[in-house]
Amino acid sequence: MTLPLCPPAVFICDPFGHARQGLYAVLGAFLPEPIPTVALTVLAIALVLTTVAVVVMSQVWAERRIIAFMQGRLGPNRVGPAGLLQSLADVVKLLMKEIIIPTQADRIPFQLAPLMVLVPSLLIWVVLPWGPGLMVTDLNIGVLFILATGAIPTIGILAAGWASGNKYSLLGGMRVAAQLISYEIPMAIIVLVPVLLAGTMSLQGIIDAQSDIWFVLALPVGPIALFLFLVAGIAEVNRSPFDLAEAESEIIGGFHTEYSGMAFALFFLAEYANAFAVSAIASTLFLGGWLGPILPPFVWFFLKAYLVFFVLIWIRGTLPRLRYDQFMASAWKVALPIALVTVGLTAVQITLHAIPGGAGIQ
Amino acid sequence: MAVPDPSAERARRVQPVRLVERLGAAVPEGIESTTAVPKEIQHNVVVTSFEKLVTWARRSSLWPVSFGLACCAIEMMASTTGRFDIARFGAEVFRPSPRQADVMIVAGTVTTKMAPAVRRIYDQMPEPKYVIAMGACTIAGGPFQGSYSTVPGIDNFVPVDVHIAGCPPRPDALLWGIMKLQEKIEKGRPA
Amino acid sequence: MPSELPPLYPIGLQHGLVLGAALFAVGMAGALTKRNAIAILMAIEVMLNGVMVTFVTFARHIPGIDLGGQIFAMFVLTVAAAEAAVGVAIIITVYRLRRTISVDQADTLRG
Amino acid sequence: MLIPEGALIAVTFYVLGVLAIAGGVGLILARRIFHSALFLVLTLVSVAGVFVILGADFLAAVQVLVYVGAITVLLLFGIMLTPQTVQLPDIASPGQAISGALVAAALFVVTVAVVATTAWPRAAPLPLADQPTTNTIAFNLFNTYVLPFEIASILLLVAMIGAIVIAREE
Repeated sequence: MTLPLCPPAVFICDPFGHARQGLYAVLGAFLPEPIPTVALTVLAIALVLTTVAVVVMSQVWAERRIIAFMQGRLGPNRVGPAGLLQSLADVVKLLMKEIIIPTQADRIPFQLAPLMVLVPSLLIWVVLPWGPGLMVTDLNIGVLFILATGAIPTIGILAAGWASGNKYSLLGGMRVAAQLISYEIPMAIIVLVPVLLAGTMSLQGIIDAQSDIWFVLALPVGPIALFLFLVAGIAEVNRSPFDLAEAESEIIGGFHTEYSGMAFALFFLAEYANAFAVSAIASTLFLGGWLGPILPPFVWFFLKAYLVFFVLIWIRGTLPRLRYDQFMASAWKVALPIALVTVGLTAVQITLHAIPGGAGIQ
Repeated sequence: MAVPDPSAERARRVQPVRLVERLGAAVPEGIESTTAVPKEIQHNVVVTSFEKLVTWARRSSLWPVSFGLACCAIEMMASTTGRFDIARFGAEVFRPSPRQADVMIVAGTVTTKMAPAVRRIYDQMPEPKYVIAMGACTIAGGPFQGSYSTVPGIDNFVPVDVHIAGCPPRPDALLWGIMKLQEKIEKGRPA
Repeated sequence: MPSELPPLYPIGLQHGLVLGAALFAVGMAGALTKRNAIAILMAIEVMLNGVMVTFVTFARHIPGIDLGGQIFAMFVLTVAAAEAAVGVAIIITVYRLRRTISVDQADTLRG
Repeated sequence: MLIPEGALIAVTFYVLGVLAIAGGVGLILARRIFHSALFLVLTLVSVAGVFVILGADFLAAVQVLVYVGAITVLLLFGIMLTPQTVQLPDIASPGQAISGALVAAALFVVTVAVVATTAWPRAAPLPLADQPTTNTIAFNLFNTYVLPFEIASILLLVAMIGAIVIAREE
């Protein structure tokens, strides 16, 4: 990088950090110690939650507009300028709609399931680094934390499918569980590539290790790993072309068939929050995260994440849905062996010090 | 109606009577009803603006159920394509499950055999829900009126908000119907 | 007793061990009283969790250099995974043959 | 500090412990097998929280990943593939239930007695600061414990093949 980084001393380069310091100084002046820290943590959580809501609405809008563009249409453009308020209208409408609980439903799991899906997908946001030191918490097992929290929604989805008392929901729930388990394995293996290259599982550490070269350029494993991560990621978040769990023409929406109103909106929110999380994790693990010249780090973070999300939209607008057997076969017979070989190759390259930018093991 | 229509009689027999009674009361559902607000606070600004927000959201986000019965459905599908683009109104989200839909576009001839299914889909939708009757067959039986197997209009078993004439109506007519429905929601239903 | 505990770490060794024992006992009660074979498998998972809590407590309070307790907990996890896989396979086979997974009715070998 | 950190940690530990045991009890008492599975999830997640408090962060993440993400889902698949047309009361006959509960309670009492009476070595616990355990675990797993590790992998392989062979329909 020849261009200079955004100096953190300038306000616009690190507005959150400066705001945090300022608030801490103000609050710390007249309050005893634990209160300012707790208050600032609560504020950070509120900020992240608001960001999730805004990001999800922007994603839905962008997806509808971009898909429309790819299909030679206009997309939503009547509600607000260029249809920007369309997502807001959808959310408010869903909030005010009736929530139906079918008589066949198992009530408590039925009502618990949307939360079991949403909460882990919000938890992932805890470790996403927006900038240097700019995250709710920097876990030293960040990557593993993401994989672990990503495994919990499976239970929620199965609960939703089972508790609805509807055969399509049950089929959708089982499909999604099989799908998530199958693609979690190549995903868990392929994230080992950046972990091996950086020598740490902390997301911040992985970004620091990319200051010389982004891991996607660590030839030859980088591009393969990124591609495989995106494939597994799309499967993990149930997006086209791997949206068999919600295949509308086959099982009318799968596990959320019986959900209406806000309960459905929670699933919807979780799905898009997960899609953005996958984009952000891909950009963090392979595209240098918030690293970038001139612009402030958090701008780079969102820029890259939205860029990856654009690729997801692009794939959705291009590819047809896979058949179920093709889908499972590609997980076990293609993705898993490639992932294993890629990780092995990375390890060999690192021990031979033959990889550009690799940290290496002593 | 001077001449009793046998098919209408049959259609009435398929309807679940209890539910029709509930609808027959024609109570305005949900937030848009101002009658629920006590007189003293009817001019409360917050309530009014919230109500406006909800009304605006409802008219701006009409998700149809994806189901079609006959040839009108082809025109309904065409309304999602580039030339007409129902997505401009935010209504391209055809939900496969009636639980998540707002508006039922009944597109095509409703036979007596199909009528209970249509009614069932309507019952499965959560409030507030709207119905658009698309095409002559749906409105009044169309060319099949008086036939032994056709329902002479879906008003017999579901309350219709907007009728769209035509055989079949062009996709732009469906868009017109959606705009009419939006007007109706804005003015408050039942108008 | 509390005065002997280091100030940074309030939970004593015994607390963790009692929790482990309680989990093991609850799981054992479940395994002895349930009839559904899958419920019995679940109860056994609870027992294994009690064992894991015990191991991790030891790893915390009797620190060797190698965190052996945690590594043993990982082996317990491995065994649990293997046990669940084989157990569910057996249960599904039994169900296919006898249309029930109640352990009271799967008694062909009883004399 | 307004509230001492130690007290917070202790309270969290007790809450998580109670939740874990409550999940186990709920597993036994639930009428539907699916509810039992959800209670099992509660237990497993609470135990993961206990692991975090006991300084085993890596193990906690692995616990959630393997137990919640894989084993429970496997059990749920088992539940869904074996639909019970007749819903039996799931608890065994009263005699067996009472004697089972008594045996478990006796075991618990004996264990607690042993825990209380044993003179445990008083080694100073590690400081609470978050030391990454991952490196230590990885290093020892592939040095001291390499033989158990290999045996565990063979066990997994055998279990996998065995499960496929058993569950396969001819």
